[in-house]
Amino acid sequence: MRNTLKLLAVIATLSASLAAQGGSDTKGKFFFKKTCKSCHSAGGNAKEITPLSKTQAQWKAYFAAGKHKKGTEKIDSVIKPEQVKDVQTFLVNHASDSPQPETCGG
Amino acid sequence: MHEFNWGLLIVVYLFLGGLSAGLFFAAGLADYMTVDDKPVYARVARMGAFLAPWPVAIGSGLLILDLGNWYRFYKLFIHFRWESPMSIGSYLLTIFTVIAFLYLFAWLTADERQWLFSKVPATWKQVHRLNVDLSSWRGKIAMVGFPFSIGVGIYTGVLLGAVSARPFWNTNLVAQMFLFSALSSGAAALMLAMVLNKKSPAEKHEIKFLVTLDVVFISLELFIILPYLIHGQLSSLAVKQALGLILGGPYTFVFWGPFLVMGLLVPLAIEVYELAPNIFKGHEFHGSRNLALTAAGLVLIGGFLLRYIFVYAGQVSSFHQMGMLH
Amino acid sequence: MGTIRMDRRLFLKSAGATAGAVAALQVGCLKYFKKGRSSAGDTKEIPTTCELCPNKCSAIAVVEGGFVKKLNPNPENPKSRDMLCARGNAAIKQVYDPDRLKQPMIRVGARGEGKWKPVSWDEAFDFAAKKLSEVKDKYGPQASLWSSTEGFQEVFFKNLGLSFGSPNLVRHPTLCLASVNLAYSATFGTVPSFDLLNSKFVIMSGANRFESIITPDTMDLIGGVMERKAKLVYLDPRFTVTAAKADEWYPIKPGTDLAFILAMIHVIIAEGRHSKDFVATYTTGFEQLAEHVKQYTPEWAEKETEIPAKDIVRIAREFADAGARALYYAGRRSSWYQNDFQMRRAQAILNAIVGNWDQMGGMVPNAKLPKGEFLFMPWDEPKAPRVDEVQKEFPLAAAGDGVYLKLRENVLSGKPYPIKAWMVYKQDPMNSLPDQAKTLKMIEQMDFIGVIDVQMSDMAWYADVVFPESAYLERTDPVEVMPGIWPAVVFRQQVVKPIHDTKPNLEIVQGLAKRLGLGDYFDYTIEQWVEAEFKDLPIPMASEHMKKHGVWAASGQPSYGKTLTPDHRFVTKTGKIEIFSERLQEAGYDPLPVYAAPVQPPGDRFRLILGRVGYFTHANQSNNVWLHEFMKENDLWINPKPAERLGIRDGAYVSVSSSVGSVKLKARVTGEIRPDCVFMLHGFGKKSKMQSLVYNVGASDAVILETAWDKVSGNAAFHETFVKVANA
Amino acid sequence: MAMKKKRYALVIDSRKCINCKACVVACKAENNVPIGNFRNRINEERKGEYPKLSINFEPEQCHHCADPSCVRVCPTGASWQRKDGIVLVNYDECIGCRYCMVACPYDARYFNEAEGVVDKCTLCRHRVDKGDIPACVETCPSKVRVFGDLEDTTSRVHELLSTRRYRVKEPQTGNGPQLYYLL
Repeated sequence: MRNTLKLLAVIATLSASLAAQGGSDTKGKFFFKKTCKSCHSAGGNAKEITPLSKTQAQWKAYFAAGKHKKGTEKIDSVIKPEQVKDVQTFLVNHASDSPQPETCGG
Repeated sequence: MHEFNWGLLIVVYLFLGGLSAGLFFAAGLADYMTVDDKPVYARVARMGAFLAPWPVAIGSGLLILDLGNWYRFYKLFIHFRWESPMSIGSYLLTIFTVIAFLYLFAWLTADERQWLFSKVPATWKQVHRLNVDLSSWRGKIAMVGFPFSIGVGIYTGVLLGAVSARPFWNTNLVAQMFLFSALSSGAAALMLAMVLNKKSPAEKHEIKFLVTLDVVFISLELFIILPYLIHGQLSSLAVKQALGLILGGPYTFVFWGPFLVMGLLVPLAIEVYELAPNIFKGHEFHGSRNLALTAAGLVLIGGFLLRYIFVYAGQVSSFHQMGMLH
Repeated sequence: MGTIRMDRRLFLKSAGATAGAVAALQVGCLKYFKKGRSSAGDTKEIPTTCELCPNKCSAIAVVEGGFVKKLNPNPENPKSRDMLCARGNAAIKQVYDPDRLKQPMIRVGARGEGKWKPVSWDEAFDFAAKKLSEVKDKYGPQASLWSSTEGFQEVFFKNLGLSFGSPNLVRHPTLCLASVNLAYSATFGTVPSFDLLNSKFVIMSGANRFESIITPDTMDLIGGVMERKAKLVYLDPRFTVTAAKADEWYPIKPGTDLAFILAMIHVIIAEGRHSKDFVATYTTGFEQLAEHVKQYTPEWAEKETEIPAKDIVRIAREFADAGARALYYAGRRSSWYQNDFQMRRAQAILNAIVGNWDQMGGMVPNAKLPKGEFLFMPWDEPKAPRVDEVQKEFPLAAAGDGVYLKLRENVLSGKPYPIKAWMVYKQDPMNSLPDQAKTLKMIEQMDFIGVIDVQMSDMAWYADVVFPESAYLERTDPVEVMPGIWPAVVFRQQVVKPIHDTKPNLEIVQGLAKRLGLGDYFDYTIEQWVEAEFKDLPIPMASEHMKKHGVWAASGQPSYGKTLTPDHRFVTKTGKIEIFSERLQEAGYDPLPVYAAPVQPPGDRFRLILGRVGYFTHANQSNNVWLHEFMKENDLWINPKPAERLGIRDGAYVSVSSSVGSVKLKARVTGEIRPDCVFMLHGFGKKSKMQSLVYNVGASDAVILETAWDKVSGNAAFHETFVKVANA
Repeated sequence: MAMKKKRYALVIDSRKCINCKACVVACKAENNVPIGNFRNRINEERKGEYPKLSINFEPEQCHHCADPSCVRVCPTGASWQRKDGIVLVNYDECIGCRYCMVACPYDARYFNEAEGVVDKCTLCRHRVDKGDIPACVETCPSKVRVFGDLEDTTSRVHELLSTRRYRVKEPQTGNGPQLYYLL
């Protein structure tokens, strides 16, 4: 709980400036896991989603449309508007056709 | 590189044990040799008796020091393991050493005994009771001691020869070789002592006796070494390969040069040269002191080298075909 | 330096010895000595995970009276095949090594002089934080370099670097297998496992799996080959243990493996032996390949490789006939030449066209297991571009790993910007990078160097402050999922309490973070981290299970062929297996492997080839007293022919020099190497006096290796150095 | 309770040995073997000339012979043999004469300098008596060694020796070695 509070404080001050620029992979991963995965995971309320679920182009198109739940609601009603860019960055970076060569460990 | 489990101390010990056996044997023999019922070699016997116990005593001390746990040597005497040459040898060696000291004691003059017991505190009454004249027992002690001296001489060879794991040792001839080498070393050491004794220089007939004895022992030793080599060549591959150690290996030089030529053939030649004119042509025995000293010294070195070669080469020899890398 | 020698034997003896007469003392010792052989009452068995190589075998530590007595293999982990290698067994000595780092130390003499002042952890943290902050204030956070090698706790170190604001994390892959990873990723979108347990025909080159490292691949293959279930063809300029056990060994001309592979592809396609259905369904670019390899005939390859054309043809046929159960083995640490990526690509393509993908006995994409994640507070992405310019110079490489040699060049030139602080975790750039003189220069220009390690590596020897890390047997680490044909989860838990004043890496990172104002990003304990990871594991009572067993493996037979559905999308640009790679073409590389003959050493020189032996493998283990017994110094293998020409005798010292350095070591004149190469083993000739067994003994290959790298992956090319050999 | 007779032995498939030394280090740890001494080893044989070459490896340790010469020559009975065939040293009785080392055809024994006694492979009797297998057998990556009871007709060693060809080393010494090398 303490963590989360601190976190929110820091995020609030930083996110505005970052969202304007490219978006943060690290933060995107955090928000994706925190927000999206709470439903979109195996055994969750919604279909499991990973970055590999779509290609880079598909993710870009998805975020351009900005719709969630088959278009019934806007994406920034689920993810905080200032976090959308980060999540998009993360998902695109790790999409099913992303040139992400495997590495060793870490 | 092969690790030597037994080193120089064992070589020295085997040599000294054999030396004592040889000294005792020669001394006893001299005691028995009489001309017209007169003990003509009594001085030789007395010298031998005086020398005989010491090498084996020192050798046994070295052996004990060489043990990993010297203070446990007593364990040798609370077990008897008839399959173990070392177990049998320990008893043999102990009995022999006691006999050798007893024999020495029997050769002491009354004055010498008095001097010896004067060193013992007067209060040690029990010890003073041992101050008895055993001179009449000399012959009997020698008789009892003969088999033990032979036993010790053979034992130093059996200790190695009984090891089936070492093809270099594992022939029946090693025991005899060591025995005759021991006897010849004893005779040579006695000769050395007699000749070097400035107070009462050795007489020619005494030197002749010892030279004769030595010629016999060296010849016997040679007649064992020859079949050892031939036998080895005709034996199984492992024995043949083991003999390679002295026939084209690390011990070849020391075997053929210092040991066989210098330690056996040269002293034999000297001794034959001294003896032959006397025996075959009836000339007076030369009795050259210098030649006797040279021959005796060389025989002793040869005796030592034989044990050195056998202890070291034997440990290198193995049935193993593959390298010994860890 | 006042250090207590905590040798295990010594401790046991002093514990067993009581005062008294000499004999009594000896008897007392002997009593203990005997007791040491039977189990004492307080024996505990704690499962853990080996750290001495990347394989991460499961072990059970036998702890007696607080001491690790023995490590036994844990049969529950299929990936460790119920074994521990020599190194795994010797890990005990890592803990009780008298040379170990036992407390934090700050350098007081000149760098490399070896004068140290033992300090408290607070002093060490304060010192390092001050220095790092100075660099940050003066040059910006990107002026710090964070280099590390894989390990369960590496994540904390990387996160410290990132949260500090530096993009300059540089990891080991470009000194290791980045070229393999990139080549297989470029072709299949992933790096598969090789099902050697079930393969029927294996070709191996650029790897020495029976000798250099002992992993499941080693065991699977030796079993298969020796029980005549598999055939092994092996290419190596040196007669290794693998060569000795192989069915066929070819002393290939170094650097020509690509010619051999291309000729094989030529034969297979020319004779129509490729798997036509598979190629049609799952791959793209086969036609271009067929056209491309027409030039690469076996007769041409014979001239390049010195392998007879008839053998190439026969091997190609046998390989294709084994089809799904044929494997061209990818290798492990495998970066040898400047064309390494393309050579590995050719292997991948060869594997693809015989249709061994996702087949029993073929290449199998790794099955994974879900694992929970501890969500820590994220930081801002570092703003500066990487100093090694990976995105520009190596657009396809794994940017997060960096390209080590290019990075060193840029650091030395100060472009595009200066690097002034260097933090190192679990890595020894002094020995793992070629051209040690350059690394030393790089060290010299640092304002600050901090090293976290278990022992005083050569890198630590040149540091300003060393942070002693607890050995793996003294730590609890993050949970690791080991993907593979038989995926497993492994857990490394503390077996004994640290015996010296050491800390696990997380606590070292936290100590630094706190003083750098980054404490909030590391506000958790290892227990919290681990419990979060246990959460999503597919194991009932995961936490309890992992603590009790140390490992969990998916049971049952592996399911092959999961990706063999026509709608399966490979993680590539086209979604297919890319024989012809548009992505490579776009990046300016050859889209299909093009052969270029390697430069040959001039008359009086030899190509220096390197290798490892399984009981060391990595340079950080040659100082282990139990392993050191097997090899006390390394030597230079040289063929009798050139040795005779040069008058070099077996066992005599020779000097070996390249354009960057010269070393002295013993010659080993042996027919077990080609006449145009010389060989030496990695891991000797240490500069650190706290590597006392190997300090200044033998030679370090790093001194004479020249800087060269693979063009695509940036992977260091370790066989591109020509040396002169002469009697020393 | 009458125990069934046991006869422990090792069957060794040398072809699978890659000289990785895991067995040597495992033994060192398990039995606290001093630095410089070894209870087991891997013999190495390299032959031929470039490029016709061969290397053979052969793990070796105490053969736990049927009629062990080390036991025979021991003057104090410190070297002894259990009924199940395991040859051992009674450290309290050993005087350190090293006769057994000289007498072992396999050089399987070493002298423990610190303790002044001879020591050797115990076939990990403390593990075996608990029903475990020796450390060298357990840790071996390529499973070169198979441990078992020859008297047990269901054991793997029995099966291997019934169905495969094998040899023992230096049988001519009369020791009756019980390390069986598969051919």
